[in-house]
Amino acid sequence: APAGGKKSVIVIGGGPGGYVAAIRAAQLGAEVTVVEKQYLGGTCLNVGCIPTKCLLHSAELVEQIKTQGKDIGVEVEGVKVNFPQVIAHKNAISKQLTSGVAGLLKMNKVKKVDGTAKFTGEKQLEVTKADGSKETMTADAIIVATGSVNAQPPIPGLKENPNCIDSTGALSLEKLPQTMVVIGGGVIGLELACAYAAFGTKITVVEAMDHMLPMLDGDLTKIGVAHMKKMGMDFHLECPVQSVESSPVGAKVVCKDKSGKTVSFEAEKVLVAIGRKANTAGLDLAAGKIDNDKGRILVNDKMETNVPGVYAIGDCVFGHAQLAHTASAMGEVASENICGLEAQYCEKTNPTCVYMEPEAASVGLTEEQCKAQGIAYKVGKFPMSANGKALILNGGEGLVKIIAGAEYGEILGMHIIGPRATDLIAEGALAIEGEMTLDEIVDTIHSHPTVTETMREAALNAEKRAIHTKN
Amino acid sequence: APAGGKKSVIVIGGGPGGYVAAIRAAQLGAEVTVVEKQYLGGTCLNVGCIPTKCLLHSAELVEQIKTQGKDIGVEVEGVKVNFPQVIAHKNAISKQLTSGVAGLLKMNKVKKVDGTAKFTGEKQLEVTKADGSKETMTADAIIVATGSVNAQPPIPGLKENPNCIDSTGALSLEKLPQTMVVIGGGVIGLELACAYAAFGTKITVVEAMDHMLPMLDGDLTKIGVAHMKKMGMDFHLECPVQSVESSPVGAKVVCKDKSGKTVSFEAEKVLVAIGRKANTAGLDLAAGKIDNDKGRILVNDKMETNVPGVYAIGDCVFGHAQLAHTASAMGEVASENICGLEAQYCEKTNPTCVYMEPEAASVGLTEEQCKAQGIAYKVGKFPMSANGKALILNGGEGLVKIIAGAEYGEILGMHIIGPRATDLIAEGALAIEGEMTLDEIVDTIHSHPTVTETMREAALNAEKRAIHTKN
Amino acid sequence: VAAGGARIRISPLARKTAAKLGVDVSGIVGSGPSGRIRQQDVLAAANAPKAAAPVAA
Ligand SMILES: Cc1cc2nc3c(=O)[nH]c(=O)nc-3n(C[C@H](O)[C@H](O)[C@H](O)COP(=O)(O)OP(=O)(O)OC[C@H]3O[C@@H](n4cnc5c(N)ncnc54)[C@H](O)[C@@H]3O)c2cc1C
Ligand SMILES: Cc1cc2nc3c(=O)[nH]c(=O)nc-3n(C[C@H](O)[C@H](O)[C@H](O)COP(=O)(O)OP(=O)(O)OC[C@H]3O[C@@H](n4cnc5c(N)ncnc54)[C@H](O)[C@@H]3O)c2cc1C
Repeated sequence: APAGGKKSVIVIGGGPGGYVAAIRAAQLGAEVTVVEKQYLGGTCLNVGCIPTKCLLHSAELVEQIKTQGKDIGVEVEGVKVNFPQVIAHKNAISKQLTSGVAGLLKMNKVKKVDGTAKFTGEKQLEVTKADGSKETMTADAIIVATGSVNAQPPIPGLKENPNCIDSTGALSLEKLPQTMVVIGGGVIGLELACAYAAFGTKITVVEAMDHMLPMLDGDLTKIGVAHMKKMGMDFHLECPVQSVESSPVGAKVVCKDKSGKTVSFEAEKVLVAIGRKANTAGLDLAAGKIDNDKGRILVNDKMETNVPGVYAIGDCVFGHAQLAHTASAMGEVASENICGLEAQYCEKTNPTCVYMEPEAASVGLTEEQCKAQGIAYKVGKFPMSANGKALILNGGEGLVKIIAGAEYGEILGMHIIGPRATDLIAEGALAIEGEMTLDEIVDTIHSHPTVTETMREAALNAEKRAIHTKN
Repeated sequence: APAGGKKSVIVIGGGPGGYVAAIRAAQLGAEVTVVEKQYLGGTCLNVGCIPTKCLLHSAELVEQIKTQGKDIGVEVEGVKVNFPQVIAHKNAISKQLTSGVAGLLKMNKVKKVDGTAKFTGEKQLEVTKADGSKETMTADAIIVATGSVNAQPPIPGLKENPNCIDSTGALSLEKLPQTMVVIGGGVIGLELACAYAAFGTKITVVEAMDHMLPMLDGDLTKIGVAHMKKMGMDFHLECPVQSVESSPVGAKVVCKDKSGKTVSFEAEKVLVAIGRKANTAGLDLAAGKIDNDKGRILVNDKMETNVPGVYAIGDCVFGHAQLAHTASAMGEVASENICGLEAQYCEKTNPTCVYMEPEAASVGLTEEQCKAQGIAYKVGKFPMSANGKALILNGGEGLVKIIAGAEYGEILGMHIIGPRATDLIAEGALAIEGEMTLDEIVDTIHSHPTVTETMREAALNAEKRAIHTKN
Repeated sequence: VAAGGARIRISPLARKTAAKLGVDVSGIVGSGPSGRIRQQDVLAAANAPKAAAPVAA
């Protein structure tokens, strides 16, 4: 242990969970080491959140030019997607942000070790460094933040086919594919599908379940899917993949459709996006005696594992949404607890965002969840088409939905699809955090013309007194 | 008075103050008549908020193509602004929204009279209708919501020159001017200047004061002005206009510069944007015995004038920001008081937005105001350049600044310049409404990657514990 | 949660102010939306004559 009563902390993994935990612990006076085997910023900055949003930003500009340009008086002669430049720009942004993280670690005097850590005993680590040398390490506290990796389903023929790629592959293609089959209608698959569809790739989505984006309120999904269809994407639900065969085009995805008939879809690339799994296979959790569920580490709300002094956060833990801000929030909680503060991870203000066109975001309970939990609630809705700013931004596509307690009107959930939804959701999250009611949203002046006016109108609608729509 | 104990209400003016008041009163059971002399939606929907934002939306697309396109891999061959189409699109949006308002009034059974109202006595009106006929009218309550009109400064030569236009003129030009001098560096002048600069007009702004956008925090203005300079706009501060002369180009604006030297600027059009004045000249406030300050009606926080049963709201009243959402909020307050509820207009959550590039928005107290009022405060700042989403959206231009009470950390003010600022400000307004402190903003999970992360970081910075910047 | 188990609606600023001033908030009727206790209500209670103040638990 370091001198002067300082706590020593080792963080395994430098993603948004790990690097945030490291900085927070350093702020609180700990001597911190981050062990990272590949890249600072983890999945999020290198092959996750940020890269996808870069592609989507390019995609949005293409879409806006094509669908709005003429109408709003901005005329161009042909839009060309310079796909290698899309990827180069994405790489530049990633690099800027990951060097930023490196700078932050340095500024906070966090030590960085390039290497792969694994447990050799309780609270005992062995780190294999880049040059092959090994070092045994321990500390007053260890935070496991090794994140997740793409899951590969056991579909016959998939692994062998080089045209079957995962999200990481889809973020570093060298040329734009003409056709793509996306296996899985979750957020990662659909965000990438939206980007490629805008660039001109013909997209076919196949999904085993009977609906997509299961984390979203059904009303939101409906609007999002309608938009994607308008963009030219094809959807096949209840259509589980049976196998992948080779094809002169690239790959052939063979499915069984609703009626039990075999159907198949050929494409240059097949994007496999069926989910992510905790990245703990190489950690030897057994040696570390860390309880886990199929590799997902079990933690309490202080982010403690069963082993005293060993914490786990982010995508590698069991039972929480795999999101960057979740990982970061857990990271702060772990470090605060290690450094003598009292902190609990609380999920109730945690939003989920989907960066499709239009954006969607959700926080708190859905109607479905209220029903399941037997909570008496009321709903307020407001369409984006009745909001001036949304009309200007995207033609008014979208909806806000507020769920509030039946008796006191406390905000239980907020669900938005429409322009800027991923930023609008912060108001809902803050309302939940502050146990605010519909009254407080109503009493807050929402400026004109902004998309946020829809939030107040939805709150008014829940009380049957919206101004700009029928109640 | 109508049967069944219903209150009768006359609203003069169908702008965002008047039509909202009318709908609210109707919801509460009143029998409502709106007298409107020109167009439903008032300044806001016809020649104000919405039309400017339409032009700015077209302008943003042009700017984005020009400044970002190549870098993000979206290439076009030449951007052409089809200016008549920009204006046509603006007209279409205005029309859609004003017919929406007409529909809402009908749905709420509000009667509409096309005519001009004036007072002939205390609570006595005479309405001159479109066909020239006159009708005397009165009601249990009258709400004056006649708004404001552009002020014309007494500058020699200005009135006579047809190339000197006001904001209304600038929203319906038939062709794009090559050059424009903007007199006045307030929000209306600069928003229009930004739009025209993006379309390709060479803009020169002359301002009598030593700074622009006086309603904004100085740090925000600095960033906004730097951006406008990058767009090619020229600024001349402390440069009051002396006269306007005719010129073969269009008009010549003669000013006195800081050093007292006479300087002049020639342009095809001169936009006069020095402010707006209450539109009460034709109302005969004297006949109605309504107290006013140079035509601006005096009201209390229930929106009551000195005459019982006569209320006034929006741009025509004294002492408040002339904003559409202010007018609407006052409208709801007036109608609620008329219909037997208790309501007060409270300004503390009222945001101000500037739709320049990047957007700016502000709510609550500025540092300057805290100092002047002797309030002990702390400040948290966070640069947009350290936020992933802002980096993607606009290269990371901008800043968030939070002002909080020194002792308890309650949010006193929030000031944002950056992408989506006008929508982000809702979080600040809600925080002020709920008497929230920095802790609540910190405890609320802000999703990644969103621009809202900057708000939490700014709150953390106020406590010297931001993660993504130096504290 | 109040003694009777009923929820007390109070703003964060009011809660912090009450803690600092040692004001018992369970007897305060809030002036905010749905009876939410605001800082001004806590300050008023703190300045109220002692006899009128709710008996401390
Ligand atoms: C395509 C895609 C898009 C996404 N978009 C979003 C989004 O928009 N918003 C959102 O919130 N989330 C998004 N996510 C999820 C988000 O990326 C993750 O939730 C987040 O990165 C989890 O953070 P983490 O720190 O737990 O793990 P990771 O970011 O996965 O970081 C783990 C780090 O640990 C390192 N590591 C692993 N094992 C070891 C070891 N044994 N020794 C040393 N180092 C090790 C890894 O190299 C990695 O750097 C997306 C994910 C993907 C794949
Ligand atoms: C260019 C520009 C941009 C703006 N941008 C924004 C912005 O982005 N955000 C914002 O919040 N505000 C903005 N504003 C200000 C906003 O438009 C006004 O604050 C708002 O319209 C005021 O509403 P009102 O109902 O009080 O008055 P008005 O909208 O002016 O409506 C008054 C109505 O009363 C009618 N009327 C007047 N006299 C009589 C009479 N005697 N009899 C019958 N009818 C009468 C008029 O015809 C008019 O329809 C902008 C203004 C301008 C000029």
